[in-house]
Amino acid sequence: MAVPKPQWNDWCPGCGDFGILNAEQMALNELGLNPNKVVIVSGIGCSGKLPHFMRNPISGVHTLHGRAVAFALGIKESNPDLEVIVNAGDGDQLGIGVGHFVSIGRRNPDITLILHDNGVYGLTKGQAAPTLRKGVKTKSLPRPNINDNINPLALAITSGYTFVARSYAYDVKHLKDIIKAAVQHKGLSLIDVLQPCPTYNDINTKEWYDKRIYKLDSEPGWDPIVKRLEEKDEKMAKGLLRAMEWGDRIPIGIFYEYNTSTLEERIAEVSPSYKTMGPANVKIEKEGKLLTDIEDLIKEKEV
Amino acid sequence: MAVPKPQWNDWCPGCGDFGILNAEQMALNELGLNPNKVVIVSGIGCSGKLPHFMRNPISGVHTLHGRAVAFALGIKESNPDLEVIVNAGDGDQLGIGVGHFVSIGRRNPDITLILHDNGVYGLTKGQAAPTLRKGVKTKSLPRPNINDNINPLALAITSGYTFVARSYAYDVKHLKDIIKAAVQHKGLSLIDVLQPCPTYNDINTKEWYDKRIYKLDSEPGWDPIVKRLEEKDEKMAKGLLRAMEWGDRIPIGIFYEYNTSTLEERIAEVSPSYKTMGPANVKIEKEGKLLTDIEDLIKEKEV
Amino acid sequence: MKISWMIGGAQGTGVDTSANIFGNALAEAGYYIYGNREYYSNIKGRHSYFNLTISDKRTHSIRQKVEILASFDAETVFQHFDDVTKVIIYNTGVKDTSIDRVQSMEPEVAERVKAKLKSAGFDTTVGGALKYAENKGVKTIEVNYDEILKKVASAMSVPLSVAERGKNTAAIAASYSLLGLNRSHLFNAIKRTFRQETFVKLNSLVVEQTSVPSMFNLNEIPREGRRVQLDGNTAVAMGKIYGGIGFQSYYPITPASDESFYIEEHQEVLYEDPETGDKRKRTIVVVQAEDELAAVNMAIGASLTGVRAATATSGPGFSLMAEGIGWAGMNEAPVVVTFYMRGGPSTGLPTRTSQSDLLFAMHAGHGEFPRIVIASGDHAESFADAVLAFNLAERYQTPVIHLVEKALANAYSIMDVDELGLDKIRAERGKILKVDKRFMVTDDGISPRILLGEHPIFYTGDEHNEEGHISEDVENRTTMYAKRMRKLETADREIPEEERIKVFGNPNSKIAIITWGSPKGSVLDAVEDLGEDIEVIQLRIFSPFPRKLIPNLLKGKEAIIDVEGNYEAQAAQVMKEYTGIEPTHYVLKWNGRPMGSDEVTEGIRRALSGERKVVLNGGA
Amino acid sequence: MKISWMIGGAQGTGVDTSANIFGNALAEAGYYIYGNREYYSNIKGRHSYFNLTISDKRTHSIRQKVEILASFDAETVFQHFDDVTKVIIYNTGVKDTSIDRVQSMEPEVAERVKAKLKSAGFDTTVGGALKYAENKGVKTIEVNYDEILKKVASAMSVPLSVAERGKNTAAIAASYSLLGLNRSHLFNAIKRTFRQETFVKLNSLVVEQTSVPSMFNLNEIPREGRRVQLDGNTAVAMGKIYGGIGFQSYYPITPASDESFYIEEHQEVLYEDPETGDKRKRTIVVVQAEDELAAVNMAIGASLTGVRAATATSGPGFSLMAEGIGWAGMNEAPVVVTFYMRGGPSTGLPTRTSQSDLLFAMHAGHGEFPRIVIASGDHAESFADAVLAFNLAERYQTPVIHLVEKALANAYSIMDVDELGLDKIRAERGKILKVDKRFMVTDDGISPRILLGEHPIFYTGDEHNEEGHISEDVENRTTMYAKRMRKLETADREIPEEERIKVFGNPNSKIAIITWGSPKGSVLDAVEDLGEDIEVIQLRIFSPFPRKLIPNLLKGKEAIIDVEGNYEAQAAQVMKEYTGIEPTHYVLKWNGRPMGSDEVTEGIRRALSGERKVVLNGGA
Ligand SMILES: Cc1ncc(C[n+]2csc(CCOP(=O)(O)OP(=O)(O)O)c2C)c(N)n1
Ligand SMILES: Cc1ncc(C[n+]2csc(CCOP(=O)(O)OP(=O)(O)O)c2C)c(N)n1
Ligand code: SF4
Ligand code: SF4
Ligand SMILES: [Mg+2]
Ligand SMILES: [Mg+2]
Repeated sequence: MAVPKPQWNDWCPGCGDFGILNAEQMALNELGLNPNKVVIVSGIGCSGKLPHFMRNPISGVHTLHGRAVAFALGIKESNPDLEVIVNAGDGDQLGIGVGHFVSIGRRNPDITLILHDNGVYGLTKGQAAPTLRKGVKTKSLPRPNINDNINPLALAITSGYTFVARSYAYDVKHLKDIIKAAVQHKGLSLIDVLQPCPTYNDINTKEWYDKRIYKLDSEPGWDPIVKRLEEKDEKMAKGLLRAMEWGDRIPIGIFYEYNTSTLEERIAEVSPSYKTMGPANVKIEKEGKLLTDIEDLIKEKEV
Repeated sequence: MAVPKPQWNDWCPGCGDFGILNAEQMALNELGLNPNKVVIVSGIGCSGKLPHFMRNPISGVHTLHGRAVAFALGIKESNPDLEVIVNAGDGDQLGIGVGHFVSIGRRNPDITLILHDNGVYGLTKGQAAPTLRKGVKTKSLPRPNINDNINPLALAITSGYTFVARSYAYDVKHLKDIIKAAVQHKGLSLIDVLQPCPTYNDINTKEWYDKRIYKLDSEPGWDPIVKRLEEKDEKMAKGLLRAMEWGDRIPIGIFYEYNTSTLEERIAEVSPSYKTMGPANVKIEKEGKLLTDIEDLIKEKEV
Repeated sequence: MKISWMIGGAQGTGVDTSANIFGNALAEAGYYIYGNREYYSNIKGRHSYFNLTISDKRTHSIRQKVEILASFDAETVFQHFDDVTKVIIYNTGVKDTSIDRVQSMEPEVAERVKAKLKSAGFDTTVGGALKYAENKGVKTIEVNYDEILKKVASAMSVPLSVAERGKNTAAIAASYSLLGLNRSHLFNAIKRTFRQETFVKLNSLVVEQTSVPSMFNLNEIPREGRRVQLDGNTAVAMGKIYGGIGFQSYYPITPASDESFYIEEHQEVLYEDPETGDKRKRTIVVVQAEDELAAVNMAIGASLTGVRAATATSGPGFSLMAEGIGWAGMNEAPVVVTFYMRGGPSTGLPTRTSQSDLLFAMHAGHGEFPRIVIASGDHAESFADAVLAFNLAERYQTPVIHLVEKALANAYSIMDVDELGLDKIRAERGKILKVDKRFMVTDDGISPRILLGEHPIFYTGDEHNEEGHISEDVENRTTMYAKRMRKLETADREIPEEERIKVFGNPNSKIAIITWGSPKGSVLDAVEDLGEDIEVIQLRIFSPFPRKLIPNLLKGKEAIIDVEGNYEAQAAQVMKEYTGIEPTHYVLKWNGRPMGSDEVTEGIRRALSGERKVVLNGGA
Repeated sequence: MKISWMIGGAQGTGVDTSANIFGNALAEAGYYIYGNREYYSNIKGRHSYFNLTISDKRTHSIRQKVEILASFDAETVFQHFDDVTKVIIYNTGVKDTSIDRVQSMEPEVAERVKAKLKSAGFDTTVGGALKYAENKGVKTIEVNYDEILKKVASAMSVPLSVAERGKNTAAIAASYSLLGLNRSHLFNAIKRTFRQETFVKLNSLVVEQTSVPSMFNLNEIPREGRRVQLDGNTAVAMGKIYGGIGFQSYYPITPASDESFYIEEHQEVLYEDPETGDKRKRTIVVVQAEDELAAVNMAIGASLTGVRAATATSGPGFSLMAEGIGWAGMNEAPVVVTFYMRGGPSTGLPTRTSQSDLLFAMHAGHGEFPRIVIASGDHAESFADAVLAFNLAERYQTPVIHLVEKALANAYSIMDVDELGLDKIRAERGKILKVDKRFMVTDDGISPRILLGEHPIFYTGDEHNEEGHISEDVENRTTMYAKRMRKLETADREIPEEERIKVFGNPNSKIAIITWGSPKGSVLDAVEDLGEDIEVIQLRIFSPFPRKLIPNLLKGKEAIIDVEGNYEAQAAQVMKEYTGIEPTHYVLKWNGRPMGSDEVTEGIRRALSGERKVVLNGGA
């Protein structure tokens, strides 16, 4: 069977999304995952087209605006052998999809969420995204933004994500390494990728970021990993405080990491057959004959 | 014109909602608000019925599951003279409605949100609400909850609420005072009310809470109010850390307070006529003749 | 032989359980039962009741008028005294209770009852209502519940408050005595119901202490074969499990969520290994989603991995699923949405029935794509249709909406296991093939399905080419769009029209009734009671609509009576749209209560004597 | 006199602006214009084009075949060369470009073009395509854009990259010369368009540098009265503002959001004080919501305060509004939802047109409630219907869905200001009264409306009594439900059926065309071109449907041709449901492009010569 060719990439020249695409391709290659088992789920926006542009032979599920994580969860829990990565826009995931963003935090599935944080609704021509700060007036806004912004990292930490990081679209190597770490993390990972949108965001540009960004792992003593349950609150608080840093200095790197049971493990705990006889592992019929035996269920209802 | 009588109250005997109802009535009475100008907006759930049970002659808008704050915002910005209070369930506001919960945090309208935090979906017979902790098995769950919980206070602080407090349904006086403070606060207030549900939540009962709850304002040195912009991050972090406290000791009181421009003020800043000639203040026609003058708009399009 | 029985009491006091025990006992005694549960959108305190038809033959409906009313509180008497034809069992302790003291009664209802009693010259107490009934020839039987429970409390040395939980049991024990049947079945039913020994004992003691003289002299009926007691939620859940479901997502909502709880409780099911033939367990993943948008999209995601995936909801949740259903339509993802209809619009009457969502179900979601819509008419169909829904979803790679009403979800039938037709039900999984092009254009519109995880593949809600990449080309658009729509035409060709409807009665009759969903049972029972020569056509698959068969069947009829549970006569609208045929008469009901067969009998009579539109309003 | 002109180029290079300047100049010269914009769901790089009809009379449609194609890139030539009848203007610099180098072209399109050129014996370069056209008698005109821009750059001492922005202007300047009109209008249009003096100068210089010989010899036409250039988004926005809107919420979506931006930019509008007659400013609140669920519910909340409130969206957003619309139906809240139809299902073709959401709009939301559905057929109607929508929403206290297509939203008309009929438009606010009972049962179903803030009042999405408190009583249910539904019957009685449709042409003709929305313009222009005696019926209000008038109008027709932009012939389905009448022929199109009047002409011809279903596929 031939593998579908990638689609022609129609992002604007200079878009930060190219950096994300490259880093993601490199990360997947370096991780050596079986391409049949990699599924990239995306929302709607410029960012949402990413799977169609991937040159690696993976599968892509380009879903609905804001709903990518719901699709991703259905895919992952039905077939936990799949490596599921979500690419979502900031409007997509923190505007219309912020409910799912918060809710999936309670579940800790083994999914990686890559957020294209460009401060704008790119594909609908540059309205303010929830990540845009108050008072900022980007090109296509009639007046400065009157709303405060969502801090994706703080929201993720508060919502229960177990790996919370930030990277930068033009630092492809850093981003690639963070993606690899996030994919390898067992549990729900967020990567907030600072992604310049040269077409609509004339404030948070490459030049603007380049002089502000610094790396957390070059900060002496920075250790975001929870090693004992007792230090969880403290590490969360540290991660949160650091996540609030924005202005002359903008940190990238890992803000918080905590290893705990994943949703898949929690399901297997209550239903042990999940491990070997999960939904995607069973053939439900043989030549038209259904193979599930409901005799016990009928007995329960027998009168 | 006669005022509609309240409806017969059909909450279960002993329900914490009675405490919220009483405290809310008392607070409104003590604040001496004009009843014509008070609108209680609610979602769907046991909690959602509250406006129908109010003995004060206010208006009630019993909306859709999860959507109360959206209705509330439309009401408030159309007619800022109204005092708008939202009563929402924890499933309502932090399950299906959590997207709106987070999003309204960016806007800071002068609205008070009272959260009925009972850990369960009451009206649909006791499923786990997003506030229920992992591992907890309340009466009607087939097995212990496999999801982590949302911390309403932490989520509110992270989302930009400018008054964040917690109270307890059976401490009617404390709750009443907190409601008064929240209503008087200019901006968006959250009150997370610990509300025992004797019918479905047999874990977080009155007895359970009674021995754990303590008041923040009796803690020496506790001062949640941001007085200068520079102390904002620090006060937020303190509020967050305190919000994480749960177990043998559970704090109630004000966790965070910050006075900044409200949405209504922000609108008036960009559109000064809003103050006196806002939507609900104008009569748009006279004997069928429309009074808006679009001559300027036509001129712009003239060719 | 048919007897209708009703028990009422405040929500949360066990009315439900006792009606189940009662039916269970009667089933053991050889009777068939159809029972319907009514309750407010309330947890404790509002009036709830259960209405049962007891029959020596399989029966499919309740009646509005009941022979026996078993009550223990005042409100039950006030709500139902005028609907009883033979016996009212009541509690000594409430005889003097005035209606003004029954706060849980809605003011409009209380006012109406008061007016009725006053105008008939009775006082507005329970006693007055009983006199009113007696006046009409109804026998009233007093039971001293308080005394019985006191005795039981002291015999078991438990506080009275604990013994009080046996109140319902006293009511069913009295009813059982009245029927004249051997109590052993009742004791057995109690044993089957309660897990804790104390409660078995307590309730058995209550039965022993309660006695009224027999009036109906029923006999035990010899039984053949196995029987089950199935409510609609359970029937669908069991059907889904049997049909091989792997993933179910839901957000709690009445009256849908009990289906999901059932699946969750039976998350590990037995399964026959196709290779070895061994029995082993398999896991069904059940996710309580954060909302219905997530629920439907999770299920669609799951379906892409090749798993049979479904969700269940009712009106408000379905409204939120419209966008997801459209994605499934565009991406040819087989997903099943079980749609439990309740009273709308909006929150409406959340715990009451309706058939008001047919048109919405047929058109939900923007844009054009094949929507398959099935409506079950009884509990056995609910079971089988759950499998059919999966089969059609996979054969035509499109969302299937399975309509069930609250009136089936919260009603139960006692039926023979054979009626489920387990051996006849087959799985059809459609084209699952390995080819290059997931969306290959084919004559029948059906493309080969490739599963996520087997091979790289693309999905997108945008218009796409055969490979699943976005395409805005005009040629591709016209072709792919038509390809998708052609699947409905293929389904229309392949699914025999005879299987999309059911026809009962004499095809040569001059009168036909068109109906669908739960009213089917009431109509069939009504036609039997009427004894008239009437053909009944039950519509089961609305999309693709049986547009050729219906005109044939209706040709030459003098009267076509449409019976359905909504205001707009929605099924009739659909029929008119597809066939141009309009009913001559309508029997409609939209008050949230199921149609009683007696009401329908009356409705048909009125229609046949010339009323163009009969509006039913039975129930409390 | 009509000339069709097209300009194309990569998205983001200013095609849009130049088409506006061109139209603007022509308008000053006395011409009417109808122009349509096509673009990919893409920000930069994909092919976009603008198609204009230039006419001495008011005109309402584009044609697929154009007399003049103004191009500067290679893709424009490849996409459109076969649709040109007279002249192609092209860029010297791209003549040798091979189609294989045009990556932005979708592979399926490129393949088709290549096959066409090859089979005609031409090579697959721009030059080959031009030869192909020349072979068919098309004149090709070479313009050396690069040289022109170099000259301008040096004259203005700006870098070439800045001068490059004038490429489009060269294309329109060439076109303008070709038409033979006085360039002063073009200079004026440039002045009106650019705010910065440099750009005015730059573009004027480009015009001066570009010259081709006149071919069409157009003359200036004397103008009377004022004219405006209105696209659909602006027309609706202006209509809403004129109609007194106080609150608009939206979530960004193509092609709806430009309406909201317009209102936001004009958030403070002039207003005549009803007491003093003074002019002062008033504020319209515009909220960019977090999603469409919030958007619709915010608007409904606003409407409860007595404010005219609306939202605007397209398919995906509308799918998310179904639940909110039901709440408005249940609570009798007047809210207007402007629904811009684009290609579905799902994300579909987000920037292309469709008429595929009619049935969904008519049935959106679970449960039964009166839904009023209006569909505008042109830009002037879009303006007036925005007010009508508010009037009907308030008169009948129910949600009104106003359908507009992408083909109107992103198209513009040049029309006389008089056509807007400002003086004829009146406000009707319905019953706003002070009484005790918000939901009082009345004969016409319309209750007195009390505004939040005036008096304590209750709303709930649950079934409620006259006071707005929850009620589950059967009598109340039957009554309140019927009361709400009666409003649609009242509307059906009160709104003259003649106002729900528009009829054009000879009523005694044997042929009738049924159409709605933007195809109306194409049909009218086609009928004129055909010169045949055909009656055209435009459906404007679908709910309540003009069920009595339509059969009268269609009586005795020999042919009824349904022309609409979807696969299922949705308007015809609705007509059949309400009247039993079915069209005899269909002319349908679902490829996402608007109907060209020439295509429709051909479609009607084919229909009349016996094709039952003609599928149009014009456009690129
Ligand atoms: C339900 C729904 N509402 C609105 C849209 C329109 N829409 C398409 S892309 C987009 C925003 C994209 O912004 P973002 O998520 O930040 O992605 P970006 O383009 O910036 O990568 C919107 C609102 C939609 N597709 N679906
Ligand atoms: C869209 C939608 N989905 C589901 C429901 C069903 N529903 C009614 S109340 C409720 C949950 C109530 O829980 P919560 O918000 O915690 O309120 P409580 O009853 O505990 O006060 C649900 C899920 C609904 N009404 N609407
Ligand atoms: S609009 Fe912005 S985000 Fe979208 S492709 Fe262009 S540069 Fe990238
Ligand atoms: S179910 Fe719980 S929350 Fe609801 S009324 Fe009863 S006690 Fe209160
Ligand atoms: Mg973005
Ligand atoms: Mg709750």
